[in-house]
Amino acid sequence: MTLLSVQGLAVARGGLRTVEGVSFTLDPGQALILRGPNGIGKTTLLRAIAGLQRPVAGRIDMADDAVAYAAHADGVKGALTVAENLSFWARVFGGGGMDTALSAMDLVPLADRPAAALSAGQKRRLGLARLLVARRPLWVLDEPTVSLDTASVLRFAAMVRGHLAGGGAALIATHIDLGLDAQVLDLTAFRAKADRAARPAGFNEAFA
Amino acid sequence: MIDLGKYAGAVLGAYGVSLALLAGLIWQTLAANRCARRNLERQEKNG
Amino acid sequence: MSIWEYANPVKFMRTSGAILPWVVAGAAICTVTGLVWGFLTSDDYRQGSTVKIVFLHVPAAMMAINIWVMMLVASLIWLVRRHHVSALAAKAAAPIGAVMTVIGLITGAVWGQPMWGTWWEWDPRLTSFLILLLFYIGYIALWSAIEDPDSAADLTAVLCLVGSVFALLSRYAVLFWNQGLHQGASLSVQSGERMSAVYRYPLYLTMLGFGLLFLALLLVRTRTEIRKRRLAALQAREMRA
Amino acid sequence: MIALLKRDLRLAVRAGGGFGLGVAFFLILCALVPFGVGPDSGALRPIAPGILWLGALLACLLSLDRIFALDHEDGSLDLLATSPLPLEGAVAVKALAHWITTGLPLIVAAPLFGILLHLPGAAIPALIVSLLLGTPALSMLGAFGAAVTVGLRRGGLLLSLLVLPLYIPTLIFGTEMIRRGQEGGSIATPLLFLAGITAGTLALIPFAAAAALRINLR
Repeated sequence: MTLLSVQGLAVARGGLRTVEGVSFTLDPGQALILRGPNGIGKTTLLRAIAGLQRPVAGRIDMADDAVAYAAHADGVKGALTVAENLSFWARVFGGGGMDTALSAMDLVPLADRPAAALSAGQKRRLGLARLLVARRPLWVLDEPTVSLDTASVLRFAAMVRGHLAGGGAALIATHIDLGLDAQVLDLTAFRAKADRAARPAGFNEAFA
Repeated sequence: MIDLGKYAGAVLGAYGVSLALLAGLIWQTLAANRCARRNLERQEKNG
Repeated sequence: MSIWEYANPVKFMRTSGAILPWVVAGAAICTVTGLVWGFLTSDDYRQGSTVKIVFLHVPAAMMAINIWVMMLVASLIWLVRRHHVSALAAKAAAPIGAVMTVIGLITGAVWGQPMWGTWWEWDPRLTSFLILLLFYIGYIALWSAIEDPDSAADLTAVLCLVGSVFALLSRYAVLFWNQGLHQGASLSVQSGERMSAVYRYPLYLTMLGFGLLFLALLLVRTRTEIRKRRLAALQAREMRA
Repeated sequence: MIALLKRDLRLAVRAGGGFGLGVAFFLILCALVPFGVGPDSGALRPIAPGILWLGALLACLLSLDRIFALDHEDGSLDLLATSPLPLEGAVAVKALAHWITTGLPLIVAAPLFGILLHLPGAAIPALIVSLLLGTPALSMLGAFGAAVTVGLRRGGLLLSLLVLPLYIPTLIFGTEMIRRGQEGGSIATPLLFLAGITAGTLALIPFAAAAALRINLR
């Protein structure tokens, strides 16, 4: 059974294709690391898979409501406490396991702190703990380790490993080595062609 | 010259303002079109 | 050969370029002849020479509404069939509609001044046009505020849809509102049917002229928008190459 | 959905001024009007319905841009869009939260301000009912405007420009209802129109607003 199957995917940013012809599949227990230089379209690709953006071409096959998405912004409300933030998302996603999530990212001592008082790294940990309460099989993570210290990165890697062992899958865009047993997909090879020689005379291509 | 009677000011004013507005619209349309065409031609020649 | 082929920008540019001179000629002939003819007609025994304003007022008011309807149709075509030319045509039409609304309002006010004794009367029709102008302004402002052209087309189309419903609602609300204030204050004497033939034929001619004028302006403006989009696409590609 | 409503209300309370600000603005407006038109009750009474409704409308407008802007900035909106909640439902709930934090306090405060403006006691029920029926539509249309302008720089001004024309029918029927209550006439017709507009708005606008949000998120 495949959790996610991507075929011939092309995405665009600002009206221009960034990557095209991307194909891969993710089975339960698998992780895939996306790499590539800045601006290649990692974020755009992940947003397309999370369903926030429409791909220009290709198809994405997966079950409904399979994705838990985490990006640069953590969706943390400063006026709420750590526990309140987490329990809100737990209720929205219909999940539970607040305690496991808090302890997995070492947030228990901070649980009653208002999130506004957290450091950037602590906020990030809260944002990642949300993945556990979302109870979704497919994690789509965009640079999850930004502003995490070494200990937290190890913790996070352990969390991902646990998720994979439990039959989940993860698609991660990151530049650091998480020590996961994962395939790596370098997007550089899929960079969209900018063919200046093949300039068509018509206007229609202006709307590509 | 036709006699407009006591409403001459109102009638001429209405015509004047309306035709001025229309002329402005037409001028703006043509100017924008000329500008777009010139820019595109320059781009196609150089690029 | 279906009508949707004209939604292809290349085809649109070619076809519009070919018919544009004829439309311009038709618009010029009809508008000028109609307005001059109208200007030379004899005065109405009741309204005096102000009756001549009708040849501007009625066509402009008619086009103000028709252009909004055209924008609604174009927006729907864009939302359903994703033809970019349709979205750009809606964008191109809005300023023309706004100008037509302003002309309708000004001529209406000037006409009303001798009739009602004030420049502005909160007559249901005039008020509805004022509201229509607000919707035009909002629509144009939204187009110019959004950078991504496709998002702009989508959002303005949604706004046009919602706006149409509320413009219509406002129209009836205003009718109710003014009747509630002073009964039977309807001073509108716009309808062309009740007019004698002396005024009717030049009026028809100016109406046709304004319609053709709109078509000509719309074609030119849409062509401008298509060129701008192509230029932006070329520049973006050059930047990346 | 209930979780979202609770969170939004809690945020409004903790952020401070969520409940109070709209009412304070309303109070200032009602207090300034007599300085503009004079303290004479004969001058104030006929315009009281209009002032009260315009005040409610502007107070409502003040906090509109916060419906989605904050959630957009911190990424919550992306997460909500990928959550099992339908986005239409999320829009409706957020509009409801806006109504509870701004519309409801205004309704409670309005009779008091009505007295300030010499609104006769007979018109007070009409005032309350008209606001009760009309303000949900204001919040909902506001949520639509906020959804359309969410990612934009200088979205605030544009938001007012887009939303205020949509408020016209509600404003007309709302004030007409109070005016008829003042004169002792039958308020049934404007009441029905107002209820109809609000019902239609609540039923259909969430879809338009959710569509606008999806466009803005991509």
